[in-house]
Amino acid sequence: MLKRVAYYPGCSCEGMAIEYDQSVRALCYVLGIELVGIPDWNCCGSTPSHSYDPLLGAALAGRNLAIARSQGLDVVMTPCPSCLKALKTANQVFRERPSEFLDVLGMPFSGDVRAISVLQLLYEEIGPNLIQKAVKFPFKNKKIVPYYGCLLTRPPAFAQFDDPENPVSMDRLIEAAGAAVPDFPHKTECCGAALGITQRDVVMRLTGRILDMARAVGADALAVACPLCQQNLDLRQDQVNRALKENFNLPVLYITQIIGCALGIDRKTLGIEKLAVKTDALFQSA
Amino acid sequence: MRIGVFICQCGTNIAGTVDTRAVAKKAMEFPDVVFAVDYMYTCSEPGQKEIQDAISSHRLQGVVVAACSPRMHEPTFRRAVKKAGINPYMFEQANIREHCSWIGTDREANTRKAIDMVRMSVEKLRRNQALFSTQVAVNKRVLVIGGGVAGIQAALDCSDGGLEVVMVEREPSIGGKMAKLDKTFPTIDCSSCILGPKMVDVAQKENIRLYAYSEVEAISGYIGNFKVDIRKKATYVDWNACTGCGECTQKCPSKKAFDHFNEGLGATTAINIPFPQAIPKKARIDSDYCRYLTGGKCRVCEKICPVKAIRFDMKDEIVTEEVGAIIVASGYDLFDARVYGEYGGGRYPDVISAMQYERILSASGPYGGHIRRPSDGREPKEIVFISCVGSRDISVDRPYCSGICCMYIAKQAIMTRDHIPDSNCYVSYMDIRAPGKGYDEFIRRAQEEYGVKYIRGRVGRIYPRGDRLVVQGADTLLGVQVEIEADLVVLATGVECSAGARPLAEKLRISYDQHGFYMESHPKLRPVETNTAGVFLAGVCQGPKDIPASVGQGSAAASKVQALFSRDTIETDPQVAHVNENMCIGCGKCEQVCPFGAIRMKTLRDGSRKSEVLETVCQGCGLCNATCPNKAIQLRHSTDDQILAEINTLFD
Amino acid sequence: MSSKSDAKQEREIKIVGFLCNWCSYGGADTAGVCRFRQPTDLRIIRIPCTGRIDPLMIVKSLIQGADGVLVSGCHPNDCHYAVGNFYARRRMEVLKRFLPYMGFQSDRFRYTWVSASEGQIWQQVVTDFSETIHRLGPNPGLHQTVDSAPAVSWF
Amino acid sequence: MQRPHVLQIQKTCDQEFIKRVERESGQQVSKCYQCGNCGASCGYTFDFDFPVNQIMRLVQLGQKETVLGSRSIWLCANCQACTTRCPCNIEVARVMEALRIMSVAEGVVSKKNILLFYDEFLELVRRYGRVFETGLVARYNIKALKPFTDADLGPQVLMKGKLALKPHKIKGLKAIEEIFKRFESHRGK
Ligand SMILES: Cc1cc2nc3c(=O)[nH]c(=O)nc-3n(C[C@H](O)[C@H](O)[C@H](O)COP(=O)(O)OP(=O)(O)OC[C@H]3O[C@@H](n4cnc5c(N)ncnc54)[C@H](O)[C@@H]3O)c2cc1C
Ligand SMILES: Cc1cc2nc3c(=O)[nH]c(=O)nc-3n(C[C@H](O)[C@H](O)[C@H](O)COP(=O)(O)OP(=O)(O)OC[C@H]3O[C@@H](n4cnc5c(N)ncnc54)[C@H](O)[C@@H]3O)c2cc1C
Ligand code: SF4
Ligand code: SF4
Ligand code: SF4
Ligand code: SF4
Ligand code: SF4
Ligand code: SF4
Ligand code: SF4
Ligand code: SF4
Repeated sequence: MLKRVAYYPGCSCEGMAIEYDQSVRALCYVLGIELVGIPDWNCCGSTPSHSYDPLLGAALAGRNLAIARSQGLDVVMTPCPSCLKALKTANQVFRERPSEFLDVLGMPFSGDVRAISVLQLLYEEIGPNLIQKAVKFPFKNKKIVPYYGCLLTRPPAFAQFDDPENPVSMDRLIEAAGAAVPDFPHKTECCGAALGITQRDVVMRLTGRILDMARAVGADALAVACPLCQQNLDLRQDQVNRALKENFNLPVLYITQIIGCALGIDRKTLGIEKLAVKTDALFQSA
Repeated sequence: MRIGVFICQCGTNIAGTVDTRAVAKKAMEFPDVVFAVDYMYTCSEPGQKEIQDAISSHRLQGVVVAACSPRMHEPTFRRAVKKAGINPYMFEQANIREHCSWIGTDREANTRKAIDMVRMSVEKLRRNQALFSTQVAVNKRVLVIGGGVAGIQAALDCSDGGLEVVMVEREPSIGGKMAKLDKTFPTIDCSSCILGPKMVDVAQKENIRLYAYSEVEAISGYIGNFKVDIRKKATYVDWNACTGCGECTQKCPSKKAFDHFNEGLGATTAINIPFPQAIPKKARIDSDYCRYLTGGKCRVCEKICPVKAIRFDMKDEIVTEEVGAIIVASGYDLFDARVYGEYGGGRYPDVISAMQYERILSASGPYGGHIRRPSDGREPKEIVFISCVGSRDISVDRPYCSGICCMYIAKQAIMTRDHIPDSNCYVSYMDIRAPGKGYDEFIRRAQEEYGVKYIRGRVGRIYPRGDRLVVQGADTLLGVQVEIEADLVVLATGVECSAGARPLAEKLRISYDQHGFYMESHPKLRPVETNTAGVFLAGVCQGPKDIPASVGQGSAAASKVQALFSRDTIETDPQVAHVNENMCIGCGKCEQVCPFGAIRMKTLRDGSRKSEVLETVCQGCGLCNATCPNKAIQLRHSTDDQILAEINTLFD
Repeated sequence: MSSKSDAKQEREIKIVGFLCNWCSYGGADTAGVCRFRQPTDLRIIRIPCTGRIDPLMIVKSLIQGADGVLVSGCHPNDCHYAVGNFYARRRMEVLKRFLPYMGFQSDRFRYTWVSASEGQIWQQVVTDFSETIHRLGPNPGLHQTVDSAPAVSWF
Repeated sequence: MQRPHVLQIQKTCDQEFIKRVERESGQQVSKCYQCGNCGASCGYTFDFDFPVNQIMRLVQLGQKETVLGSRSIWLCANCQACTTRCPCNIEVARVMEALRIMSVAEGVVSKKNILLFYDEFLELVRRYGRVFETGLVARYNIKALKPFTDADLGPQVLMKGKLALKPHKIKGLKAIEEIFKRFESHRGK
């Protein structure tokens, strides 16, 4: 089991997803995993840098990996799937076009720092069994559906994690936290991702579909593992309601918040109150 | 030796990129060559005549033809020179087409290469010896492996021709896939009505010996004289006694056994007869489910059976049969759609395979021929068929077309509309492949007469909404996404090689392609032969095909066997190993390596040990030749001398 | 590759191929029938089985001046003679280790398995091997004479 | 994009374009047999002017202008559904990405606002080393002349302390600037 990893929060964890960052840190602390900050980390470039040659994004992300390496760490954990993709792409571009990559990066790079998501850390390194044993306040009689989003498991050859069509890692973790997990067909349907600002109508439609299905399968809440998904489903839920003339009222929590609550971590520490849709009903025992 | 060289132009196939005239001219300079010429189509009748005329006018003692692959026409030319009075093994063929003219367009380089190849053949020919075949008796019995429709047809044709047939079927009953089908395209014949009588014939013909629930364990020997070990798997019922009355199956308390015949829809009893028309109609105990065999308690069937046929202590048994030819008709399996996670990966009960649907349609099936969905027994109104599932899909390593599913989907859609007139049937397809007689008309009927809606585009995914399934696909003709809410989704799962096809091939020493389908000797001209003499192919084990083609191949294989057996003896291939006793030091290494046991060590009167080749057993692999430390054992027609001469001449 | 200018400048490259009749010879036929372009340096000798090959034939080819030797047979377990290619593999593995000792670059010798249906793979094998040999250039001949090489038992 | 009434293939098929797409995406577009699965799986098909399978088709036919000028390539969210399900193992999303890059290079971007958003994003990265959402949204809104996009969200996120009003400047800004510079000079080559 991993005890010590480099931690790359990513830009959104400093802003919109600050509660994700809080809950990741709190959870890892309780689970005994040391998160080593990457000193002076920079933005990984995310999707926008890929409107140009992927080299730019790869080099931006690569700098963080190189710093982690210089700290003597060989695993970087990040909560954000977009960042994860960027970090992995850096390694990939390094393998495919080493000289160009090193040219642009301009610092030593070994390509042997593995990037994993926080979900991967929880599922593969700690495991649902251990978590279940540690649970103090299970979500009894609650239905929580896992929403993975598009990037965590796709494309399978790149992601190397879980199943691309029917992932189960979050399902198992939610079950460990004591909640019921209904079969949720839209686990990996895209929510609109970064198009939220530029193409809001598209996001309304896609997010609406996901919320609609969650309601149909009787969800009390959704679990997510991505700041963008969270933003689209939670923060924009009101916009969706207005755009689609709906009245969704589904709390959307980070998986780290859900497990954190079940383990008895203080809700404030986990940043629960920062969520847009009220979560009170979820915490009332039925 | 007086050698004649014939360079084939093969129309422009060779002459297009090789200067055949120049090759012929150059050939005249090679040692012993007294005549050389190029010719338009050497294998044609006038071409062969040209060779024969040259043999007599130039008193040739050996012939080289530079043309296509010897795998194509060596037998043709050997026959031709034989007719003109030359020993057929005084012939060599240089492959200047497949290995030369067809692989590059550089005329000069090709011509140089062709000259080299002719030179090599001439040098080899100069060291050839006349070889003579011997005759061996043929055992006129034939083994048929697999009792699907292809194997049944082959067995009946052989039996009609008066041959003794041994049939080995892995399952408890013959019939294969066709026995499970409801109706068959391109007419809508009832499958069991046309197959049933043939199955009964197999059981009743006196010259067919059926080993059901048996498998081939080992095969040795060679064309005309194979020896086959057959494993009769334990059924726990004495089939000589069992009358198939079925009493035991009524009373057996273990009622959750997997129902193979119904593709897992519904269950059967631990002791069961697979289906009413089974041949042989005998009971078998499924040891995985029998309470006595797994838990030590029950023995109800033993008490019930009126003829006391139950034998709990039965063990597998090996029997040996001797045959002169083998027909392999081991059929196919169906792709396991669970790898398609986007179609539910086996998690949705109302997403079923076409073979399961075939059972649902069948009157002898799990629902008595009423169309119902497995989840809740409701009659489906909206049915979607998805084609090419596990076919034409590189991502699941099945790049080939299964050839039958377009047709059976149309059949099943027609049957559905027939059973439930107010239903809607949709077919998601990429292309429709219906090249047989009456086939395209059949597809048209599905669309025009039965109103089946064909949608051009692959389905992206299936997910449940309420008690229905949402099929999310594309209509690429319109360029839009489509969604259909379905009650039942039928996946046309593709054809793949039968489980166990590869090990069986290895026992038979025949080859298979990368997907496990058996290789025919020539894709056009020898479609039922294999490269192992005396072993023939029929049905889907050779590649996807439908019933008419399987039956056609079954008959073709049978007629090949009849032709083989029309003679009492067959000629052996004289290209076998031969020992020079003066050089043999009796080390026995050749005996150790020979894979066929064709070498025996003998002791001469002076007490020295020598090796001896059993010429009828030797297959001509040359392992012994390569092994012998003294080069005392030589493979005829491929001696060390000959191979070295081919090498040497390249670098003179 | 074997363009005219090439051929004029240096002596033509020649590669000797030993192909078993059942699989690789058929594979080469398939490649031809499908018109898969290949370099022309290869001269194929048809043998019944790779097990027929005495490693000394390969050495002999190299001594005589072959620039490369390619052996190809049926895939393991797919041998028409059941086990011939297993013997061949063992022998050729040993040979590969001894070639440098005899003064030959071991890259000049390669063995592969290609079945009769694998025309495309045959094309790749031939192209790749020919390229390797062209890179190595013409066989400079023996550095040491074979007499100084030890007697080798091939088992 | 307007659909051509008659596609004069010889006149409009740009072979060089096909080769470039293949080189830059690392995918062989002739492998696509137009099954439609990518279009069926893509969540954005309804908003595309050409479903992604038609984009593949247009590339196969070398229809450079139509493809590079399409909305589809910019509305693609890089969600990888197409790549995951393509039966021909084509990484379709990489083709889309290559097309986006080419459309920027050729200056024919159809959805200028999306590129603008991306450019603003990168500008922030360059200036501060990290991105802060307030700045990003504000800059984008001003330049896109859509001053009120997501203004409704402002108060609640502000109240919850989710919005940094000031950017966080990293120390290694010089290193970042150099990466950008080296990248630009590399691209210039
Ligand atoms: C859903 C569906 C519907 C179809 N509908 C039609 C139709 O309407 N019309 C039509 O023409 N075709 C149809 N087909 C195709 C048809 O099933 C095949 O063409 C036909 O069954 C092939 O017969 P076969 O004898 O070659 O193989 P099989 O039927 O597979 O028979 C092979 C037999 O060999 C046995 N066997 C396998 N391995 C061994 C072994 N090692 N030792 C001993 N025995 C062995 C098997 O148990 C089996 O009994 C359909 C196929 C499917 C899947
Ligand atoms: C353009 C074209 C390309 C093709 N390419 C391929 C290919 O690449 N691969 C492939 O597998 N197939 C190919 N085919 C198909 C192939 O030609 C046929 O499958 C094959 O030739 C059929 O052979 P046959 O003996 O049945 O008929 P035919 O070749 O037609 O032979 C019938 C013979 O019977 C004679 N005959 C007719 N009536 C009488 C009579 N009353 N009395 C006496 N003799 C009679 C005819 O003169 C003729 O010689 C191609 C066909 C075409 C048209
Ligand atoms: S002998 Fe072979 S090469 Fe010559 S015409 Fe006949 S098929 Fe063609
Ligand atoms: S085993 Fe006995 S009871 Fe069962 S079918 Fe046979 S004869 Fe009848
Ligand atoms: S002994 Fe086994 S097969 Fe016989 S009745 Fe009992 S469970 Fe059935
Ligand atoms: S027969 Fe039709 S459904 Fe079957 S694999 Fe071929 S094209 Fe697909
Ligand atoms: S050639 Fe030699 S090893 Fe091969 S079968 Fe004949 S005797 Fe046996
Ligand atoms: S290997 Fe050669 S020498 Fe030894 S027994 Fe066989 S033939 Fe005689
Ligand atoms: S990657 Fe782009 S084109 Fe592909 S499915 Fe996702 S949004 Fe559609
Ligand atoms: S899924 Fe693949 S093969 Fe099918 S249309 Fe899209 S790119 Fe082409």
